[in-house]
Amino acid sequence: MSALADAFTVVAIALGVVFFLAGSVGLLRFPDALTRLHALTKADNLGLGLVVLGLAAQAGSVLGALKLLAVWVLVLVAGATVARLIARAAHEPERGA
Amino acid sequence: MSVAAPTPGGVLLAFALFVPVAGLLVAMLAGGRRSEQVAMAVMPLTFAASAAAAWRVVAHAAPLEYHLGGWAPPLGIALRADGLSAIMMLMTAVVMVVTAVYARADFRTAPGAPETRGPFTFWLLLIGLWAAMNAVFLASDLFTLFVAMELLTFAAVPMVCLDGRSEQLTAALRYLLFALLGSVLYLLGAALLYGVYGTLDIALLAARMDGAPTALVACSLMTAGLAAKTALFPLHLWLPPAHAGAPAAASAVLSALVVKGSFFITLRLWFDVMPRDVGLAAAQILAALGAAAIIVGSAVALRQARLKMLIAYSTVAQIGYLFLMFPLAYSAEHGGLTGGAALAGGAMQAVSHAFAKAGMFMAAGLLYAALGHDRIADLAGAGRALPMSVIAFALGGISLVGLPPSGGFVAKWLLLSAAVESGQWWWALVIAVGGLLAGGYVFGVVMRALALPPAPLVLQAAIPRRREAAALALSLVAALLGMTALLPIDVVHIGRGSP
Amino acid sequence: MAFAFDLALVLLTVAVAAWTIALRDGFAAVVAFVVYGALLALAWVRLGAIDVALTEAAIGAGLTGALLIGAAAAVRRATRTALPEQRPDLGTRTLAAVLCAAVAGSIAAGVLLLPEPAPSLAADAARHLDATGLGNPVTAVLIAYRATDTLLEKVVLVLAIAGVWSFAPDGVWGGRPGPAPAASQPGALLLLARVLPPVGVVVGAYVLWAGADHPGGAFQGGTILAAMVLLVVMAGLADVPRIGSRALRAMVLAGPMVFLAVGFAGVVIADAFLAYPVPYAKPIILAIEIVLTLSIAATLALLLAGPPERDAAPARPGQ
Amino acid sequence: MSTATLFGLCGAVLIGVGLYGLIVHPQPLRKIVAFNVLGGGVFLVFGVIARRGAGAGFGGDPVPQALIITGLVVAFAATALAAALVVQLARRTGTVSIAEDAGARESPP
Repeated sequence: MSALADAFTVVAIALGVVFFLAGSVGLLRFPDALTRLHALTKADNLGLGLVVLGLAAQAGSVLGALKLLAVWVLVLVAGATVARLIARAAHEPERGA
Repeated sequence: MSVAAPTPGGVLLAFALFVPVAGLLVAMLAGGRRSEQVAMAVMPLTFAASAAAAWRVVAHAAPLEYHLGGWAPPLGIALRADGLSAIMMLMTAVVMVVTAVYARADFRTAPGAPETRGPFTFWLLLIGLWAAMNAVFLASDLFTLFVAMELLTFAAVPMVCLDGRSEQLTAALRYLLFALLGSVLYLLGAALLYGVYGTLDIALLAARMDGAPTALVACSLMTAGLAAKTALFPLHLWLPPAHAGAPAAASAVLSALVVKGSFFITLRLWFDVMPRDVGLAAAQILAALGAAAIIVGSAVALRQARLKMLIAYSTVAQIGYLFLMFPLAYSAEHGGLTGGAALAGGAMQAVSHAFAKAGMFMAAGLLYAALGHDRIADLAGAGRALPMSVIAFALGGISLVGLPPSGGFVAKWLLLSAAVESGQWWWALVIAVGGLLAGGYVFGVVMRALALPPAPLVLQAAIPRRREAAALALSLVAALLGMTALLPIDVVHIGRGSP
Repeated sequence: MAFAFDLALVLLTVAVAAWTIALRDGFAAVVAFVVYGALLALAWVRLGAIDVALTEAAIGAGLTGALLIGAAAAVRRATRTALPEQRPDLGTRTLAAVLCAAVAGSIAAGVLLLPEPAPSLAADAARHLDATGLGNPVTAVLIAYRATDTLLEKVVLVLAIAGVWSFAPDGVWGGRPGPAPAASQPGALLLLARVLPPVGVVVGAYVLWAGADHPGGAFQGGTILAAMVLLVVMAGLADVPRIGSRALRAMVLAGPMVFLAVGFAGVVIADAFLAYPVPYAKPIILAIEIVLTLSIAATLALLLAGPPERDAAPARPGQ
Repeated sequence: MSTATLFGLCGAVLIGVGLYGLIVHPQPLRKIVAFNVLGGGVFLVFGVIARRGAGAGFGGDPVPQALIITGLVVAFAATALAAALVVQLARRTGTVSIAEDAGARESPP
């Protein structure tokens, strides 16, 4: 059981890290703000989700796993909003603030 | 040495520190005219607490000790008042109260008038400054001293730009950056000392100090940080625009008191924390910087066209004297710094400069208000128009020059005799040259003010007699402070083990 | 393995710090600083100082970053002309670099020469924990053993607010900080500002409550609450109160006032200023912390909001 | 080398880097950022000292840890004060210089 959970954790986190890596490469290589956001949000949301999933298997309690899940949800909500704001700012560069 | 037990009457120290804190909070809540009223109510109380604590120290000839929260160091924090703290607390109390009397005309809120920026901020900061000064003089913990210095900085910096002009904002910003650099270096040193000795309490540190290399690094960092805050040459460039640009009442407390705060902590560090580990060479470096400050500050003061800038540069020079005491207090047989004439001279210099400089800045502010300018070249006739203010300036100047019976005279005489006794005659030379230069700039201004004006002076504003009296009172104290040398008690060395 | 991670973290932190200093663009430098703060928070976790890690993430990186980004944007808007960068010449820079290297070198030597075994007050702090009723020694230091520092630091915050306000131009005294809220905000922000605050308040309260026995406490909880306030203001759901408002001032001052009142009461009912009577220590400490948290939240939010800029009240102050 | 020592050396380097930025950057906002980098290094050194003092079942000496928390809050307040000054200065003068000649030559009452 624990060996299975460990294997699941390793696979999920490794996958998550791959997504983070791809997102970071996109951030560095894509030409403008909108495409960079595209790379970053997609990759990071999924990447963090996989990391959280992997860690949830190690949490040891349902409450612990739920806390991890809450972290992911909060990051998703905040990330989506921030991405929206950055996109808007990038779209109207002369608005000042 | 172990932790000293709390002494009876120690709670007075907590009152001296926290009564002004309470005043600050209530004044901010009250707002408007009531902020000023709260300040007026709290200042006599703080004066009483400070004076009572100082009296206890002097009368019993023993330090006061108080453990906050009942927790003894090293886990808890102690307040401690020795003779030096008592002197400094009294000095602050007197300057504060007189400043309040002087400042009421400038920062008055009429009954029923809405709250305005200047008065509200000024009274808040003034009480905050007092709390910070007392915290500096009483805290016996290096981190509490850090917080106290931050209090001091946060109260002092906005005072610089109370008038809200952009060049004042610039001066305030530069002051803030120097002060922050100073605090962070100080904090780093305190952290390293904790890492070596496991305590921040000054008495415990003194007992455990063994000259470990890390401790030496720590003390150097702290000294450098404190020097930046005290505006020791060559870190003095922030001071003249900040002190000269502030409103006169603010200039008075900034020049008289605030720089003494970080200097006092330097004294604590060198005389109390590391008394046996100071090399003479390190003390000589401090004195060399002090000497440079005296010469450069005085020379630049001589060339100033504006009265307030002249007074501010003279502060740079007078701070220099304070740092001369370190090598003069060195005793070879004791292998470190001891008290004696040098420490007494330094303390006298700090106190007499506080009174003299506050009086001079106040006088300069009144001259400015009456004449509409402070150009030294155009001061002719001021002696007739505002005799009390010009006398206040001159009496303060007498102390800066070091003529008897002023406090400055006794301070310089003690430092001179310590220099001669320890065979360090070159510092005596610096003291003498500094006195001559000070004479040059002080009497230059006084002569100018006493000259006959080319045309009759038209005053821009009437100056209330009470404000002139405030300036004169402080300068008079400075000019007569030397008489205290005749008193039979040696307050400076109360609470100090060795002579 | 763990050491390799630490080494990588250290190298990355140093690189980002150097980058923060080296960047030409001020705005980018601020962003780099936020990354630096986040890396430092990780370093605190590695050092086992979870309380500090929380504070660093919330205040060191989060609030300071937000503050600096806002300042950089405001400065960029306000400066009419791009100043010629008058960097000091090569000689000065070299001299500065040598000086800084010497300082860093002596500190490094100081760290390497720290005594073994290290002195510590951990045992002392543990021995007296019972008298405070707390389980988290860091909270015990902050609110009991060294409560004076914490009280004075609250006064520092109050003075900082007075100072920040005092930089305002004369005409707007008593008014509201920051620019007027924009008429329309994107829907996502509005949604977030409605959904997140209830969650944030719960988390903030939890962090405060947990602080008695576990990592957390008034600072960290207060910072979370401050962030929620700022989110609501950003979304335009509520405006910042006037600085002349007595309710606002009462909120800022309540924490330090209660703390100070307990301090004076200690002189009478316990045996010293800021001493707590032992049987009631924990309830008193919790009460102080709850009020402090609210005041810290208000204080931090106001420090971030800056001096008043608009809407000076014509009415009398303190209304 | 222990973890604590490694982070201690890191703190020393960060202090050097921050100090350099504080000295050479002409713009006040950059000086403020540099001050915060420097502060981060100082707190890290303090944190290493806390870590070395681990004992009595705690992962670190709680006294320095608490002092760091206080210090972080004070540093934030200082940054807020400095940033507000810079912004006001920029609004009133249109520049962000605190060079020597920009200092006050005038002497008000």
